[in-house]
Amino acid sequence: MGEVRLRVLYFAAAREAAGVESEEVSLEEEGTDDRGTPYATTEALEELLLGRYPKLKDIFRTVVLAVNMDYVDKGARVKLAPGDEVALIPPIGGG
Amino acid sequence: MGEVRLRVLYFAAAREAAGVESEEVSLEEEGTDDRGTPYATTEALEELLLGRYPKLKDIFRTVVLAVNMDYVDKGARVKLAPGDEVALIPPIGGG
Amino acid sequence: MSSQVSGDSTESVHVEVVAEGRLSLDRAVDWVECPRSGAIATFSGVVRDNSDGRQVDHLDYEAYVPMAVKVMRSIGERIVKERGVSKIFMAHRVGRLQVKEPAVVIAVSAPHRAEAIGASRLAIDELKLQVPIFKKEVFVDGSHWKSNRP
Amino acid sequence: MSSQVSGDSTESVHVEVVAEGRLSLDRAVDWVECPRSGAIATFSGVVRDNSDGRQVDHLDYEAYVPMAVKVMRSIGERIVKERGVSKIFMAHRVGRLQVKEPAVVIAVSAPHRAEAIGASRLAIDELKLQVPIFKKEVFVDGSHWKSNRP
Repeated sequence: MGEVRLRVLYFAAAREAAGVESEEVSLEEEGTDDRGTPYATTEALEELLLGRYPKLKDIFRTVVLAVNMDYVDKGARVKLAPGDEVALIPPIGGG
Repeated sequence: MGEVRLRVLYFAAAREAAGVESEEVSLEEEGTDDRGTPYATTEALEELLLGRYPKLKDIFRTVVLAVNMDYVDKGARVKLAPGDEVALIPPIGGG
Repeated sequence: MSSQVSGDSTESVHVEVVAEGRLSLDRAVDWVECPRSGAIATFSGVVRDNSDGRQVDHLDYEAYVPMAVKVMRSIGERIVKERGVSKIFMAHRVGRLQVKEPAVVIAVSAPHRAEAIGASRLAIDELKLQVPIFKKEVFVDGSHWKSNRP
Repeated sequence: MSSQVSGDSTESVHVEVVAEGRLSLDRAVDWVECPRSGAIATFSGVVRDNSDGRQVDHLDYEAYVPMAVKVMRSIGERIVKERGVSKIFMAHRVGRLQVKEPAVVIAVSAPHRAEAIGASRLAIDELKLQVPIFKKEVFVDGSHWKSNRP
């Protein structure tokens, strides 16, 4: 089976819960798209991160993902390709 | 009969029509109020000014009076006491 | 206040009619700033280079100054009292103004943005309706008094 | 742009995330000024000395900077396209801010006041809803991340 390597960024409360700012993460390929590129999913990524960083659980309900700087609807299952950048975005407080 | 002396101010288009910036105007007393002070009326004042400055007629429809810095509703008949300040206010254009 | 400025100032309302010099937005903002107000909204009315398609050379503003100050102050006081605003600053220029020069500057501070922005809109709307200030638009080919009312 | 500023600029939209120094309202207004726009509205979000009754010592802002710039720019572009606005400038500070320092400055120019003021309100509302910037309120006795959503 192939591997999907991703870059994961942690902000604010997510960084404090995970204790890390950014890291490379590798997920198992769940299939390949029509151009043969392997993909994984945000669902698998969430499972991995929650397992790896238990403290994330407390705040995960309020964390939204952004894939390549586009928000992903909470709970939506989105495909992830090698090299994608996924950010964990806690509640925002700008302005 | 008594006399009611007023100070009349002309602004913008009213000044240009009347050709004067401010002047003392004297009106005939139309009566005295309960404290015995003689009064005239805005109606009499308008008649006097329209007679004196024919060019005012063209713009008078759009001119509003202010007595002692309080607007008078267009066409309202208001008493004027000696020493009152009456301003001719053409359409305003501030801001 | 310098001879060029007629105005009035209370703890939360400052108004002025200024005969010369460029109105300062910074000064307006500094005046309304207060630690408990997190939102500051401002509005500037700036001389445009055209009006109804005609090319403007400059504007001449004139005011019934003491009444203008009086009305501006009553607008400010009502806004502070009724709109949850902390402080309001209103300044209007009279005399000759060139294109791009500010004719009016309004600043409002409030604890939250809705009150600050809403009040700045109300302040400029009321000013244009009530304050005895007169605007002569001078074009390259003539001039006329311009009313706020269509 | 200096190393302290990440941003993006088109002819009518300028956005920036600034790591250091005080945001300048004058700079924002100068940027949006244009001869055919007679109305300039601004909004500044300033650090308050209290939040929900607790005394604030300072704020720490953090941002997913490239995405913040991207989202601010798309907000600006939509406002120019849909709201009859001539130009819009949006700047947000990150890093440590003291009380009374501006965290965000927005300026909008338009031919008329309704569009300018309306757009400044829309811009700050959208920014607070969408832009990935995070606010940590540091009190004299503790701190917490503060969300815009109640």
